[in-house]
Amino acid sequence: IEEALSFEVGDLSGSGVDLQEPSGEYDRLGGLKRNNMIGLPGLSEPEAMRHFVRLSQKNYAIDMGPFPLGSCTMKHNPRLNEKVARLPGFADLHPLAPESAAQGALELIDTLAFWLKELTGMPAVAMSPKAGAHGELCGMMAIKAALEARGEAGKRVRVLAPESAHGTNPATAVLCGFKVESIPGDGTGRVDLEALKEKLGDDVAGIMVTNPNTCGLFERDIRAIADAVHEAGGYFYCDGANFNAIAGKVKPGDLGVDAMHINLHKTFSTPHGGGGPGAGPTVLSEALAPFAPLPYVSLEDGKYGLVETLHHAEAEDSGETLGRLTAFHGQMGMFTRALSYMMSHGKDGLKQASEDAVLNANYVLARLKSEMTPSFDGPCMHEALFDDRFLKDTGVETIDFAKAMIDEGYHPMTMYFPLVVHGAMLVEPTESESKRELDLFCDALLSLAKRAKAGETESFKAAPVYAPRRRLDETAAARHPVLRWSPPQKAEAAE
Amino acid sequence: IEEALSFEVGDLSGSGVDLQEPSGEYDRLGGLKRNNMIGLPGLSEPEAMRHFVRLSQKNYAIDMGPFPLGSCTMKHNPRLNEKVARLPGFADLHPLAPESAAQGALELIDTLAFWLKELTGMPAVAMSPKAGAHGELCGMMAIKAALEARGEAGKRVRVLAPESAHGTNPATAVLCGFKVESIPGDGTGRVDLEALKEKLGDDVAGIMVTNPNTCGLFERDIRAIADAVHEAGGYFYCDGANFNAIAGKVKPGDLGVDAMHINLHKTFSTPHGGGGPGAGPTVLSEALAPFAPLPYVSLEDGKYGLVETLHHAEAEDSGETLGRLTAFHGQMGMFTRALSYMMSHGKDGLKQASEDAVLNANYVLARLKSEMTPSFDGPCMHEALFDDRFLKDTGVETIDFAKAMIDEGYHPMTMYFPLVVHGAMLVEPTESESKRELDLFCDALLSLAKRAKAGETESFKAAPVYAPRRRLDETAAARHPVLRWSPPQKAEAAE
Amino acid sequence: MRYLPHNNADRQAMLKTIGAVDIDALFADVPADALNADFDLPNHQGEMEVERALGRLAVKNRAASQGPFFIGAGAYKHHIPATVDHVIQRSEFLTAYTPYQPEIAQGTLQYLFEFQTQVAALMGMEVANASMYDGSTGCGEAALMARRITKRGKVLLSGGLHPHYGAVTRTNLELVGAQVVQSPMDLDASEDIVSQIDDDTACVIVQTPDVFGNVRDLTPIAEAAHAHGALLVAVVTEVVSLGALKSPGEMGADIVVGEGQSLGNGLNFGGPYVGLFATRQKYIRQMPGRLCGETTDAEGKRGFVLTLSTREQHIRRDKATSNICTNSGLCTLAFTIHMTLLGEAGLRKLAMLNHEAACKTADALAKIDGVELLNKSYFNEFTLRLSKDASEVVEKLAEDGVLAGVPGARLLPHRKDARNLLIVAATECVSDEDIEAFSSKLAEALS
Amino acid sequence: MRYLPHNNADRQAMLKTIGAVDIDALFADVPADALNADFDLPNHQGEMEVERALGRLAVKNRAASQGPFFIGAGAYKHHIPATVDHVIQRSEFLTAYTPYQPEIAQGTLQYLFEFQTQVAALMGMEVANASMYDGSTGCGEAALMARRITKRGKVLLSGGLHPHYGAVTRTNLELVGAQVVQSPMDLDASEDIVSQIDDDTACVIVQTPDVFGNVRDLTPIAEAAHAHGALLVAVVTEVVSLGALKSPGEMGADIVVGEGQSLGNGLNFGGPYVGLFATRQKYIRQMPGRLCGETTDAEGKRGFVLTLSTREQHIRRDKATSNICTNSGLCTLAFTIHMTLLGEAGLRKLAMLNHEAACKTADALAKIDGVELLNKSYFNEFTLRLSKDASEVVEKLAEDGVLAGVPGARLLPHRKDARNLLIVAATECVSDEDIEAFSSKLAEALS
Repeated sequence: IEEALSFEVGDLSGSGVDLQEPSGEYDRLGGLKRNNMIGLPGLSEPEAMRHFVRLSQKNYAIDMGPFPLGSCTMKHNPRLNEKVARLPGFADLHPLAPESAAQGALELIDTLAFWLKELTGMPAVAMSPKAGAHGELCGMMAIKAALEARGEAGKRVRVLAPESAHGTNPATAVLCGFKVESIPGDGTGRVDLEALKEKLGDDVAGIMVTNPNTCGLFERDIRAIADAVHEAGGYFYCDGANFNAIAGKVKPGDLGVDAMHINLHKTFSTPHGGGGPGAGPTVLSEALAPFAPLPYVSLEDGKYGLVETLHHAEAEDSGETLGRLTAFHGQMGMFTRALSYMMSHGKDGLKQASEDAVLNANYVLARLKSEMTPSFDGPCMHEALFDDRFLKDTGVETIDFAKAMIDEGYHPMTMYFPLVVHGAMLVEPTESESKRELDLFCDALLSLAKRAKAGETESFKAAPVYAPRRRLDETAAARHPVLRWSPPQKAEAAE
Repeated sequence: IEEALSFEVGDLSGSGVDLQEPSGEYDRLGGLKRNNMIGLPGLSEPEAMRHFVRLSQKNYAIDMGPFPLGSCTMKHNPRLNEKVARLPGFADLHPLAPESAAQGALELIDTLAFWLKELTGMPAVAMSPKAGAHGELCGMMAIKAALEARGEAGKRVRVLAPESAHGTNPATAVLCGFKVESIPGDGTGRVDLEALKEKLGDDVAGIMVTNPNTCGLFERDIRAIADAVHEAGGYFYCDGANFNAIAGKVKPGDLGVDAMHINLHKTFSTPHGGGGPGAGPTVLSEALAPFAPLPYVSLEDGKYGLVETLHHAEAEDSGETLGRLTAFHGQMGMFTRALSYMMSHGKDGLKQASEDAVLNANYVLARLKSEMTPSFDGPCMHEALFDDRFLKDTGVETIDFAKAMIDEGYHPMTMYFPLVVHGAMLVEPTESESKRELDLFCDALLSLAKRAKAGETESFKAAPVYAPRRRLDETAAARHPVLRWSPPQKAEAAE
Repeated sequence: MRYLPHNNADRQAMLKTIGAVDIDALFADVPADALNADFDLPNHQGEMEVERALGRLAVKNRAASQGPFFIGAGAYKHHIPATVDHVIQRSEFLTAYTPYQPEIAQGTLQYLFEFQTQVAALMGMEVANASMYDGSTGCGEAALMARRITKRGKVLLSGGLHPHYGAVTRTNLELVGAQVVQSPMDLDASEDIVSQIDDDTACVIVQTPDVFGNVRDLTPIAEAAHAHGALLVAVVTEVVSLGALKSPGEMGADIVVGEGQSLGNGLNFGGPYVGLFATRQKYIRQMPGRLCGETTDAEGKRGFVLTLSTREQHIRRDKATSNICTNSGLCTLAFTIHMTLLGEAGLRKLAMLNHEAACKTADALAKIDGVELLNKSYFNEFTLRLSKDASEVVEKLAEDGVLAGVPGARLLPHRKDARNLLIVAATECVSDEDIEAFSSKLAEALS
Repeated sequence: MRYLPHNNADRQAMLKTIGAVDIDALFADVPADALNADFDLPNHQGEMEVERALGRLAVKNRAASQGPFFIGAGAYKHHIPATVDHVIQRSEFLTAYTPYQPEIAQGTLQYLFEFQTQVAALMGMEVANASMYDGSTGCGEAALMARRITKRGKVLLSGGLHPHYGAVTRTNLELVGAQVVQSPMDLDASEDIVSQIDDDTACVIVQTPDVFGNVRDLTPIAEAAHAHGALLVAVVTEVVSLGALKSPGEMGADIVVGEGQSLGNGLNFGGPYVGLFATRQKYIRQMPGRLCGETTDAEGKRGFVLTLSTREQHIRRDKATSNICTNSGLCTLAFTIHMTLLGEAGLRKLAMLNHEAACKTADALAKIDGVELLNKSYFNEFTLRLSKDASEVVEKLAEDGVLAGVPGARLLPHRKDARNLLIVAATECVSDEDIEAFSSKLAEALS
């Protein structure tokens, strides 16, 4: 069943909200009262409810089945977290309420900060970044601020990042005014340490490395990498997108990291919600801690406070802050959920979760390797990387294989990333999948691989068939962008 | 995708709830500690969530589209009502909490009672009946108690009910020890007043009439009926299932009713929830009010109280009560929702809702009469009744026509009820449907009717095709009832 | 009005299609003087206004989670996983109707089938129905069913049966002229109900744990009943107890009714709850209420349908086994989800945590001067005899923020010897601090 | 642990399939001394325990709905229909990922398309993106975008711009060496920002209503900017104001950024919120953030996809228009539902109710000795000069249960002349009793 746009259903006089009639007595709007129509219809509540419920039914979601998106950590979202985040004391609290009226919120932020610092083995954390990429920005800004404090900001303009890096890494570095240079791989899916060393120099601000990396592997030489960079006077930014493989198991601080963002919406299960909101608190080493952004929580005589402005920070003797990243104090709604998740797991549960995540990925790797082609040897961390060699000469491409998974009832894995592998398929089951679900999933993929090899190319090209839509024309969408609904032309209206 | 039973997924050692370990120090269980297995597996939270979400996706519901079930009043369920019912002061309140700790709940019951009495024009209401049929029981019990008080219970053993009555009516009368006798119709879908009068006598306890009746018509002679019954010394029980046509528009008390249950889950929109819970408060006339069941709410010096026991009732000089219908005070959770619904509508909104409900049914009647066969002439109330004459000689039966609606994306209407019409189809759109939805619905039905007449019988017999299941074998289910899952036989387990 | 989709232009257009001059033309059959009545009621209000008004009422009540809480007697405060309430609010469950169209109601039907399986397993019975309104109405229906099966007139009620359950059952039975014999209040499960069973007895109704908290061995009662051709109806008002105790089925019960509120359902000031009803396979055609059964569809796939509806009022009318129609659909879902999450491993743990909490509470309270513990056995509830009127003590403690239990006089106002009784329940929600608060306030009140 | 489906037998079986001796064999690449680190953290806890612990923190805060409430300055307390929160909690929305697989994400994509349409219409612009983190980060991105379009270095910040927005923008711009000119605090919208625009100016950033509540006419600023080849970036922190006020697009803005929290989203102590970002069609390839576009599928049916991803980091990497990846998906849904329910008829009413509440509040407060209203125009927020230090007054009133507004020193601590300023907001949630309570407590505090 097709679902019309809300604009095609309602009319401009309708409304699904009952409000009292304004008296009409007041107009202190400075002569700027709106005198045109906005053009937005209102739907009655039953119409609106159906509209959005029907829309929802066109989505796939974790609660429906596996969502094996490598690098995205789509795990179970406990409803306890939703419940506590909606407690009026959190959900209905104004960011500029007096500190005396927000002691519980500040304590919560401080408690979550403690967990994050302890789990990463880092001495400081910036809580305000709004998402992973924002956390990267925070970390790289801190590096820039540290370089400025050393008087080297003008000189150290290069940032190194592996070929396999997330796109956000180079984009972030550029936003900070750095130039990005690629570090080649070593053929086993890891950074080539020697090649890295060659690129180091006194014009290098630092490196950005994901660990476990985007090939699903742990960087064996991580300490040597960190040491080399530090020796060259640079800083080590670690992309924390894959923290789910090691949380509760390994402290990144033990590996020489200077800054790392933490995707609360990945590792700590705050819901992705169709693309956000996320939250990207960023832990910082001793070297970078003084440059943490505003605001931050303070604790004095058992009372929590907020240091919100440079003026205030200077008064507190910490005036080196890189500044403000967002209007208020970060993604409080996500903090509540993440802390609820962490407390529920505890250190034993987080360790077990990381182990199960790695176990599940290796189980998928082991079960699929007979028909599909793993890109690298040996065990993986929490995601298993395959390339398209097993599809060679079948006419089926990675995208076709992925779309065929939809017809089997699954969300496709991450495709064509990382770029270092041809036709990459990155499978991250997470710890939320039971053995039974994994077996069904592997059976389905093995059967697809066999069908591809057996020459059923047509059906792959046609997939998906059992979805609300067949393949969509993305080229046309980009060529002639239609980014909003417009009322039908008068000609049509006059029909 | 098939969804296994939960028992086929989990294992007996699993659990999706983290509880502290019991110390094992205590056993004061009188030697009756359980020493066998129960046989119920536990699912982890992600497994359980998926199980139930996937199951839900096999259901049709109001939030997805029209649910035109005559006699069932499937209308929009506002989420405000769900929200207020979950306020801790209501949802987390014990029925035996001291009255001082439940003043708000008692006030709410009293307020809802006021609304119900005012809307029906009746002087009293029994709040504790748990559903419509329970409310009928309450009303008929009150009649029996009144007859007993008059010393006529042994004599007045007959209850009259129209042929078109809901099945609950005769079942209820029998539960009260009455004999049920049918009143014939007058050919226009209404009670035959003369035939009724003939059946009246001093052995008649009363009548049970639905008004608007199950043919979707208002009993024109309602006052004459009431007068005749009263004159004969009987009482008039009105089945309130169809109150949605007249709430806020007509007071049943003005028509001579002695007792009427009110389906809060129909007229006042508490959700049906797949078959309950309902709530069936029952309004009573002056004549029946003294016999109202326990408990009831009292108000003295601004403090609310509960009269819970006969002992207490006697002390309050109202010892004629028919007794207790349920352990506690009725469906409080439904009361909150219903009052929220009533306050949201107000008297103006309730009137408008009834008018829109009747308007919608008549619109459907008007639009469909070209292809389908209305059973009676003239306008209907809030539901439109068709019979299967338009399917004559097509080979398509009412059930086939209804199942074909599923493939069009609609829930079927009520079928084969009322029994007085051949192959009945009773369509109740309710006031929640917009003109746009009704037009789409009517278009679909007109097209189906045309297809049936065009001889596409096969496709009707095969319907539904676009549903989680094809037609199910109900005969086999009844012949060899399998009412629970059993573990696989050992033979299978040993495979 | 936000819930009504039409605007006036829609209404006019529709009236035109219908051919009616105005809306009241459609109400022509209503006596003119009764049409468009006046109502002493307010007009419509916005969501914010309604929410505020009802919120003001809500805060006049004391929620169980607001402080130390020890009330039970047929309704229990347990922790319900957040998943339960989330799932039951899904549109597809919340806004569905009774699954009369099984092809598009497999979600509801499958959970009903799972519910029936869970209830039967917990009760140690062969089959269970898809729920009753609550435990008390189930109890009444069980007595009627026993009469149908045995074709006998007399029903014995144990002195440990919840008085409200007894009252409901009496109300039901007296209507049809049955004889109800109520045993006197039985504080310590010492009644001799066995000797009252005779060849006119349709059934004997016994609760375990009983209303005073005593754990009852039903085996001898079942044997005696069966020896006389009577049935044993067992009543369980705290379903969590079944994680720790022998099931009624093991002890020979023929019909088991229970209150399922403890699993998945809130206290809700007494409703909606969920009545559990289980029996032997041989009695299924005499059972009241809906039943969900397994079958196959036209393609041979497993599916579920409502079945044996020939017992039900909408088919059988005046010959039906019961007049019940709507049951407790959504509450059964809540029960099923909670039970599915617990599993038997979780339920056993939960039951023992309840038992521990009760034992600790009893030990702490029994030390107080003026308190006597009457139970030899109990699960999560027990009865105290206080040195003062229990109703007054309860009121006093409520002022102090402790909801202390149910005073005997509330359930048994006609028994003077019940005035000093206090029925106390303790669940997994009770903390050591709660027990400490209760003890110290009770000691104060009694001193 | 309740979230982990495996039992130990599963784990052993899986390790066997993998061919690993134990789990740590899979972590062989981790330096041995870093593996299995110690953590000074507690073990796992049950749902009840976690809920209680966080509940104890929650009640240490004062919720906006607990009493008279007048705080604004970039985040506003509005009534949100219950439908909104219900729908956004549906599994299909809540637990979905970014809609990179459009065939099974049409639900998300269609509401993003509806969101973009709503935002563009409200702002009076041609196009909008699928959201930014919040208004302030959107403001920073707008400045960067203006630099890309004009290839100029200087950015002018109005003295009425929310100081936090200014700070965020400065942090962003200074990194890339841009010149930021901040106009001084402008209490009554009398600044002459027009004369500062020159041929080096990339853009001028002006907020309306500004942080002190003044309604600003952007037309002359837009004209001056355009005359110099610069862009006007308009900032709207209270989206409800657009129901009453001329849109920035009508007044000539080139980029409009806004905070969308007021529609559908709670206060949440500052996040998550939803950044609105709208511009002219001609600039779409310079826009940051996700965009959803209409297209057709292989069968010709209308469908929606994420589009123009060649601007984005995951395709364009170091040449991207922004590093943004995750945006505010679920918050945009909440916005879209609330806006869909309101419709423009509802939004206009809501806006005027806000304006009325503010006018009434201002009238009541302005009567008090020691209170001076500074605004000539305002929507639902205005600024007072008090006869005392506003921070102290706010603390005093908080003790009395009135959350009175934002003291000037909190936003502008370096300005001594801001110390007595109080920024007061009033929405539809403010009742006459709230105003009365505020007035009387304020009069008391100032006397």
